[in-house]
Amino acid sequence: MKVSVQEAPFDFAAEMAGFGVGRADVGAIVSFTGVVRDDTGRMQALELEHYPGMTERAVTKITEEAMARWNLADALVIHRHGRLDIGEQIMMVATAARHRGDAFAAAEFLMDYLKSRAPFWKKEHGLDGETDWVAAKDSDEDALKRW
Amino acid sequence: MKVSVQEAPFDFAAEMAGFGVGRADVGAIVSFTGVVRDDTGRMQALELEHYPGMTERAVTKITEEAMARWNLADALVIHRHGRLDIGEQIMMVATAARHRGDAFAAAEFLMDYLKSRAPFWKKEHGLDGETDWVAAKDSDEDALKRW
Amino acid sequence: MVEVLYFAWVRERIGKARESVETNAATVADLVAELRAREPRYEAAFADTSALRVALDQELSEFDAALSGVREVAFFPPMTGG
Amino acid sequence: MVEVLYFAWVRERIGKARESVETNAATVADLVAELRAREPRYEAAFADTSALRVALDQELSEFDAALSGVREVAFFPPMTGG
Repeated sequence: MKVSVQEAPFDFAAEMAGFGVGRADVGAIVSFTGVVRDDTGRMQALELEHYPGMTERAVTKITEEAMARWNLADALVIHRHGRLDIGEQIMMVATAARHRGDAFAAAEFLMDYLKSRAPFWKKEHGLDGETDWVAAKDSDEDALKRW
Repeated sequence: MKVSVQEAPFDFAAEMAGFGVGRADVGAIVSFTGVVRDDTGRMQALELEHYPGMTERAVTKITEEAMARWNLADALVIHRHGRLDIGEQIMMVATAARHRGDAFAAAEFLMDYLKSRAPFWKKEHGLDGETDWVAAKDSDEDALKRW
Repeated sequence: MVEVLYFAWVRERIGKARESVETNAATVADLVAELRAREPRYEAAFADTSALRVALDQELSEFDAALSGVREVAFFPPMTGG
Repeated sequence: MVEVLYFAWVRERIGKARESVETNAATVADLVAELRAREPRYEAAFADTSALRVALDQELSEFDAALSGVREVAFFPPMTGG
């Protein structure tokens, strides 16, 4: 299991290269990558604030919970903070399990959690110099309820 | 969109490197990798038979269906046939979408489809030289019903 | 004349991967009846058609489907890909 | 004495990221009432606590939770990670 909260970019290929490998009980590996999106065409960058200390604790705790609940062989969460340009990778989650159902469910659970319970806050920087804190979405909160 | 039915191994990192990249409307990328598993400790290899022609057609058709149904920015399916050792990658699916819900749902749909409707048949080769065709699972058929 | 293909254990039981069959069968079920009547190995392969799937010209179909105009019929067990 | 942390627009509205607060507040809500009484910028930040979340010693908590023994209180808007 690996959890990292970092400002630096991560290397998706390198992270996945050794993930879930060399174990006869792993049949399914799922990955999710979050990318900075510009829906409006007016965004310059995204800034991610976090709560140093609590973020690592909270993400580690929920990843351990996912490992136990879906009987994962391995799990990986990397979440960046700081200023990110459009198209940059914000975060990634990976899960390895015997069966695909567990790998998918655990990855979705971790994403729903990271969206609404991990202490990160997004601020959009517009091309016009304006900044806006991204409002929490009811849909992200609702997504968490299915677990 | 890319669909490939091939005997040769694929390079997951290389396939993912350019996938969904450079598009401001992609916020979520999901990948699934299937790995040859040995649950019993008595397996030597897995052999995958397919229906040349029909397999490519059927997988292409269902991938096009997934692209439309979940409004994907891109989709990728690679499925191998032939003889595979334990731990080898059998297949991979990747989806890119604006939102994570679509990327996850489309990837799971494609997997449920590939498990039960794409013309592939698995045969297990045991360490003792015996071979067994893998029986279809009701759970795979049931999984497809949710879509 | 239709091209008949067999996959997985159906292929192994019958002992060949494909053959051209001269038939006037109206439906897949009629063709199966003709094949079963040929030899014990066909009888063994087609004993329980509920355990089989059929594709007509590379599209999944049903055993009561009509064969008119069909050039390729494939018989195989339920698929186990992924 | 508790260490009080502010994040995102709460931090911006109050104009600082953290401060030590001398308080005998029994609950988070009591602490919020004390802070609101200080200055308009606190009043502005805490005007609608239903739009805020609180963590006690880095664990998510509630506004009616007791503060006894707590060393670090953090206020922030709903999280928007991922």
